[in-house]
Amino acid sequence: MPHLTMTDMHKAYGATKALTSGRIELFPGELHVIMGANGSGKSTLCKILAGSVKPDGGTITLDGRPVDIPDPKAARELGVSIFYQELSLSKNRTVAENILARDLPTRAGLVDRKAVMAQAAQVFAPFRDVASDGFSMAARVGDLRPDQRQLVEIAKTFAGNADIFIFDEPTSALDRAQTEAFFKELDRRKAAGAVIVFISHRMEEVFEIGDRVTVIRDGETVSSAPLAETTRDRIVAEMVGGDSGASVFADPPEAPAPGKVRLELRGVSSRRLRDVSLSLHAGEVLGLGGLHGQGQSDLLRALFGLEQTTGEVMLDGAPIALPSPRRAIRGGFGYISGDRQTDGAISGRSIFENVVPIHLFKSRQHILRRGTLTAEVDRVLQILATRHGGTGLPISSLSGGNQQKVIISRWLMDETQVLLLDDPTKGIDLKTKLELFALIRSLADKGLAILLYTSEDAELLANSDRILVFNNGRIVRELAGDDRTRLMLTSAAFEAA
Amino acid sequence: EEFTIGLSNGWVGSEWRTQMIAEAEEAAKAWADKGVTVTTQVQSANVDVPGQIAHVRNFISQGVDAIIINPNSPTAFDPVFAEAADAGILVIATDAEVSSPDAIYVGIDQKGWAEMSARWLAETLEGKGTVVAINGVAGHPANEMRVAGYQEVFGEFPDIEIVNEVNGNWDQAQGQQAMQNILATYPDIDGVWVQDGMAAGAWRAMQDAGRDDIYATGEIRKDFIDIWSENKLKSGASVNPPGVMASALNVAVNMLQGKKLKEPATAGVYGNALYLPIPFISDENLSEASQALEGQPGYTSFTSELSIGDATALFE
Amino acid sequence: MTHRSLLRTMPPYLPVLIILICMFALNGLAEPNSLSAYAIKGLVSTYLALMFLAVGQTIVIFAADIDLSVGAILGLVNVTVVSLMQALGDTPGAILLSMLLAVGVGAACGALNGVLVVILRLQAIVATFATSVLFLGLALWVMPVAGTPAPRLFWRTFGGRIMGIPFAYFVLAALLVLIFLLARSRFIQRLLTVGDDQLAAFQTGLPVTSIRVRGYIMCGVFAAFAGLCITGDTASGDPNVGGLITLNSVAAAVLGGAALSGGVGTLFGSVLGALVIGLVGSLVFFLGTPSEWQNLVQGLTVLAALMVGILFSGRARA
Amino acid sequence: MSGALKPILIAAGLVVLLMIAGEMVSPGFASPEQILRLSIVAALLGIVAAGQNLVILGGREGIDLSVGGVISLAALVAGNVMSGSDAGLFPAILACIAVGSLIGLLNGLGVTLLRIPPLVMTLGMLGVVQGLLVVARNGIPSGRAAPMLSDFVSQPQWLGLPGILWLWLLIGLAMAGLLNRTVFGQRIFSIGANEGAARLAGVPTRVTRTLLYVLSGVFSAIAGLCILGYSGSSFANVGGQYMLASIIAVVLGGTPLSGGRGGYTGTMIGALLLVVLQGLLTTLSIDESGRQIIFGSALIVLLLFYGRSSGLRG
Ligand SMILES: Nc1ncnc2c1ncn2[C@@H]1O[C@H](COP(=O)(O)OP(=O)(O)OP(=O)(O)O)[C@@H](O)[C@H]1O
Ligand SMILES: Nc1ncnc2c1ncn2[C@@H]1O[C@H](COP(=O)(O)OP(=O)(O)OP(=O)(O)O)[C@@H](O)[C@H]1O
Ligand SMILES: [Mg+2]
Ligand SMILES: [Mg+2]
Repeated sequence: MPHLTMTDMHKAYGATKALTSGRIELFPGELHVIMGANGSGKSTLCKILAGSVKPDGGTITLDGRPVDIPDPKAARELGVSIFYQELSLSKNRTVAENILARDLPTRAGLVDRKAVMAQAAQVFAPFRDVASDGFSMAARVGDLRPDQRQLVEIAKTFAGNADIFIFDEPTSALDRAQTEAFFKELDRRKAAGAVIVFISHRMEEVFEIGDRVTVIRDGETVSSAPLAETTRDRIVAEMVGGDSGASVFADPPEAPAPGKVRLELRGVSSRRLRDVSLSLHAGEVLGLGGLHGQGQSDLLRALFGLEQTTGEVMLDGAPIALPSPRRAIRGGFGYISGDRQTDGAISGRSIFENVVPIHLFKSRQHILRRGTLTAEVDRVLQILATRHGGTGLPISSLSGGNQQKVIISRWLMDETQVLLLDDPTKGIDLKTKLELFALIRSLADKGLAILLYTSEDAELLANSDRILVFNNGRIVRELAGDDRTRLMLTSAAFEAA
Repeated sequence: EEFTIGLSNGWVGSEWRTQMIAEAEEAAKAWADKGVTVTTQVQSANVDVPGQIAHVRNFISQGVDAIIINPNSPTAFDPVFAEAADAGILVIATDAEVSSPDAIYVGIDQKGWAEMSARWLAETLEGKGTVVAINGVAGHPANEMRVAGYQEVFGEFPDIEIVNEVNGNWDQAQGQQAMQNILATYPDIDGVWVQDGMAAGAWRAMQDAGRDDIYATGEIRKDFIDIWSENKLKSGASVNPPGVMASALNVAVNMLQGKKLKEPATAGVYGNALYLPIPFISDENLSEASQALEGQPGYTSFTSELSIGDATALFE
Repeated sequence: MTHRSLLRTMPPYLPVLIILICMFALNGLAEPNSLSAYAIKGLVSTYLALMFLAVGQTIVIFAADIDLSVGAILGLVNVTVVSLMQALGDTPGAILLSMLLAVGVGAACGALNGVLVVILRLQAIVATFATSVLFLGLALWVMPVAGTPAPRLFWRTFGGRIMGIPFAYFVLAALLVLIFLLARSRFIQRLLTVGDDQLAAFQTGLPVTSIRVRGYIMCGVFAAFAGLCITGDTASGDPNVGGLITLNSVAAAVLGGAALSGGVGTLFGSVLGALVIGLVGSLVFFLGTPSEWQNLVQGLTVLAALMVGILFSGRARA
Repeated sequence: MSGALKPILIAAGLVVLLMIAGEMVSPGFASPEQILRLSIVAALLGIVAAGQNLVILGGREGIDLSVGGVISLAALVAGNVMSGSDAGLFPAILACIAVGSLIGLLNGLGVTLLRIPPLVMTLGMLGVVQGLLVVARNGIPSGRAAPMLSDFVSQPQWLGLPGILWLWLLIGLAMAGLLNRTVFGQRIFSIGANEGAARLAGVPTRVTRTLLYVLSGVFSAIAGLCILGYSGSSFANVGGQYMLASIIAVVLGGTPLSGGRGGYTGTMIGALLLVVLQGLLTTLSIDESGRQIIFGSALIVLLLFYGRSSGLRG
């Protein structure tokens, strides 16, 4: 008998049907993977179970009894603990306070600070060795790196008593070592009889640790099977609902004929960068690799005027200064971050308004010509096959993947010379990723120079012409041609560490 | 002889208060002719009651000889005035009466002030008609004393009916807006009893509406008196002169010199008041008021004060 | 220890403490008597009300809310307690009962704010402004004109001494103990978590609604304490007594290091902030500022102090 | 569009309802002249609220508590410059706008460069401006409004309407144009919705936000000028009552304080609604305590129609 079942769950946000027929059965001691394209309703299903989203209908039964989960507190009392995709941390509180936020230990009615530290440290113990520098139980969460924050959210999920753990994309910012420590802890919990629900867009991880997979498409559960009995291609086929098509994880591309040098860096340093020199050719996709947070994002942000640097940056042979994003945009740089909520979406405003700002800035217009602009907006949205219900609707009505397409479209309205991609596919489904990398390649073919950072090694290998491996703010190795293998990448990343 | 006198003003939102302080400082200087050095220490800021209590305590710390205060509350200063008295400091309130037995009040009788103009209005209307009143801040003691004053007077005239009483918070624009609304809903009123700066606003609303048939009380700033003379308004105004603080200062110096009042200050609701005469401006003496204000800025109020001689005459 | 981490580990109320010490020093230089036992006691008893109010305001600010009705609550409590004492008589028992009832009035006002802002989800700034109008109306209804005296026993006690120590110091000590305990309570910790990121706190499983409502009630209770202090120091009822004090309570909280965006600050800092606001006027006077310039200098000083506080704490957090 | 229209329609409906109620309680309340006069008062508030509206739309807790101080200072300066003569009107307008934009600029720089929260910055600035007023009143005599200015505000001019109502209408159109038809308008909304993302999308966030405060100062100054015309002479603290009223007008008009959403048309109706409500209360013959209780409760009820933030649970 399943420990918990959800049947016929549905939920609509206005006109958006987030979930039409969600169904899942969870057995004790299993690691249950949920897969689905962006916006298919995975998070919605999980949040309903965690009590933070109120379903429009459907039944949940626990050990055969129907249960009602009115709020997260109730879910917790039923033994359900969740890792939120967007995290649920208080950035001004300490790591320890966050981990135990639900139930701070008290003594004589007052919060017992020593006990808070000790208990939190105990919960965090499995990840202590992979949390790396700047981390302590007393650190303010707002001062941590994204991967460290994910670790805190993981520890917070494990804190207290629960026997159903839901992890909604917990590894999207973790490096390999951190992921492994996490998986080890999952194994331990599983062995103790816990149910684990796991969402990830990384196929390898899924096959590495999953027992069972449920696939959701367009808000509907389409299949559920033991992982041993299915294949990667079948899952992809079920997710996209058609043929599986090509794969993002193809072999490295042929090296193109190198164009002229577009961007050249000499001895660029900043708070996290040390003496970075590189040259990027027109038509080239230059990958930035290495462990997480070794300066890759910092380089991209610095080139977009977001960080102070020393050293020389030359564009088409002429030195340029990049004091601000506006200067960078004028200089021909474009920047796309995977962190949509803070860096991308102008939330609450329309799709139209989210596409036009770069164009308006570059064209130095002051009057808004809606008619002409709308046609342009439609054109660029089509290049990426963005699914939307009208450019007047708020961008928040779209799924994560489609929001990202809208944000990318910004840079397609006018000519851009150098595109800076900062983990642009974070939390984006396979199909969309494919479309995106195809677009990136076609942009490169048109002469754009592209700097690509992604947290997934397979993606990096499959889409870069050359790869610069970073360690501690420095470039430690360049991989080109046949060197671009998983083995070389991993060993280069670790060798200096 | 040398005396230090602290002046406390808890509200700077009107020109009347500025003039009050300036005249008091002038009056202090005038004592030099009599061979008395009077130094003033001034604290004048927008403060609430605690803030003004702090004024008094600062003066006590400084060791002044007397404190003259235009108080933000009638009763709230009882404890702190007791502290001042313990320190041997003379406390005089002006403009608004205080309940403290440790202080005396030197200023006009606010109730009498209202009675005077209400009587003018009632008599001008020949004892019959409908009137409205536009008052200051509800709950403020000076306002409530004034309200009691006009209500008492109008009560004496059975044919005068008060149809509405509204509050304009001593704000000229609010007075104007209130009058505007009153004119729309009580088009047949005969008279308006209105206080201070709000009178200028009320008159402006009446002029905008072309209603020159209504009688209304006026105010004492030069701006208004000019309009009054130019347009021959049907108005009368009792005067609360900004010189009250100067008068209080002149009384204070005499008391500091150890003199005794011929008639002790026992008037008023709290039995500690020394009331000053209240001038009245009507058509009869309007030109004199105009002349007195000749050449002054528009916001200057018609004033009067007890001269040093007048004040000294009150003492044995 | 680096410069940045030093800034980060310093107590959040350090800037305001330094400002306060500087102000005391300047005051003492300009007028030595302003540091006399009498003057200090006067300062404390005058600004106890603002300190309580600032603590109440800080509690709601912790949860990223705000309460613009605290001054009106203080006024309502002031007239209520004086009217009650008049009605119930001036025996110690009656006075205590009146005080208790008045605190209940404060709590009820806070509860109304909580219901409107948290449960009915009105925007805090405008909703609490609306309730402040309502509370002022109620205060005027309870006491149409300022002036009813409080019983002698009540204000004599407040203004007097016990074992040679001014009573105001006992109240201050009680306030400090109270905030020491509150700061370590689970309630305040949860309030801070809610203020930090409300959605995250809800998703974590905290009862966000009840925490915020309780914050408003607590604020109302502190406003009532403030009302009692003002009644003790003024010995009378005045419906308009809370005029300027609301915005001062916000300024005191900000000076003390609380962020209006919630989740940051200390109650102790706000107490210091209240003292700074209280001292500014005196300082400006004692430094011999001409009367017509006093307001400007005071305004500039407060603005500068606010900026210094924010720049320091902002730097530390950045 | 219909979503944005709803609060405006509610507010407009409430205005009509209040007028009808007013006419029933005190006949004459809805007479054409009275409507005209209430509109003039609403226009004064509405002009202040235009600046307040912009600052609020720009988000990041945008709010301008210094408007009252700016109004008073502008009225003082303008009255002094024109001192009752039509010839002085034009220089007075310039002087007043200079004063307003200077204070607005300081507010804006404090908020953007020093990152002081707007509530704190503008509250502090209010204290400074009030202090400045005391100093200035001692130094310069306040003057009278030019006759032309007074007529502009209170005498019927074109098509039976006083100039100020035309000015308000013009400001309404200009604001609609600015917000919906210009790039600057887009930028206001985008910094209000997500400043960080807007900056990465090429929006000059600091410049834009600073300009909003400058504009707020300018609108307050213009309102100060008009209020001088309305009351004939400048007096201390003319602007005091506009600080919270302007915020309420914006909120009643359907612009939430969180920014990034809303517009000015609703604010105009919000200003009208507030003025009609206050006017109606004035004409009721009841105690002041009753008026305050009714006013407070009515505001609460009105706020229940809008401005409700969304719940946490989707
Ligand atoms: N709060 C919300 N308001 C409006 N629409 C929403 C909201 N939350 C989710 N949606 C919509 O519901 C749909 C399902 O979203 P959900 O987050 O469950 O997708 P997901 O499968 O988790 O996608 P991803 O892989 O991108 O995280 C999407 O179209 C999304 O835009
Ligand atoms: N929100 C912000 N947070 C931090 N720094 C900012 C912010 N907005 C702007 N800046 C910085 O302030 C400076 C001026 O920014 P602004 O956006 O006004 O650019 P700009 O001067 O208009 O650009 P350009 O000169 O290219 O037109 C730049 O150094 C920019 O990096
Ligand atoms: Mg999701
Ligand atoms: Mg620029």
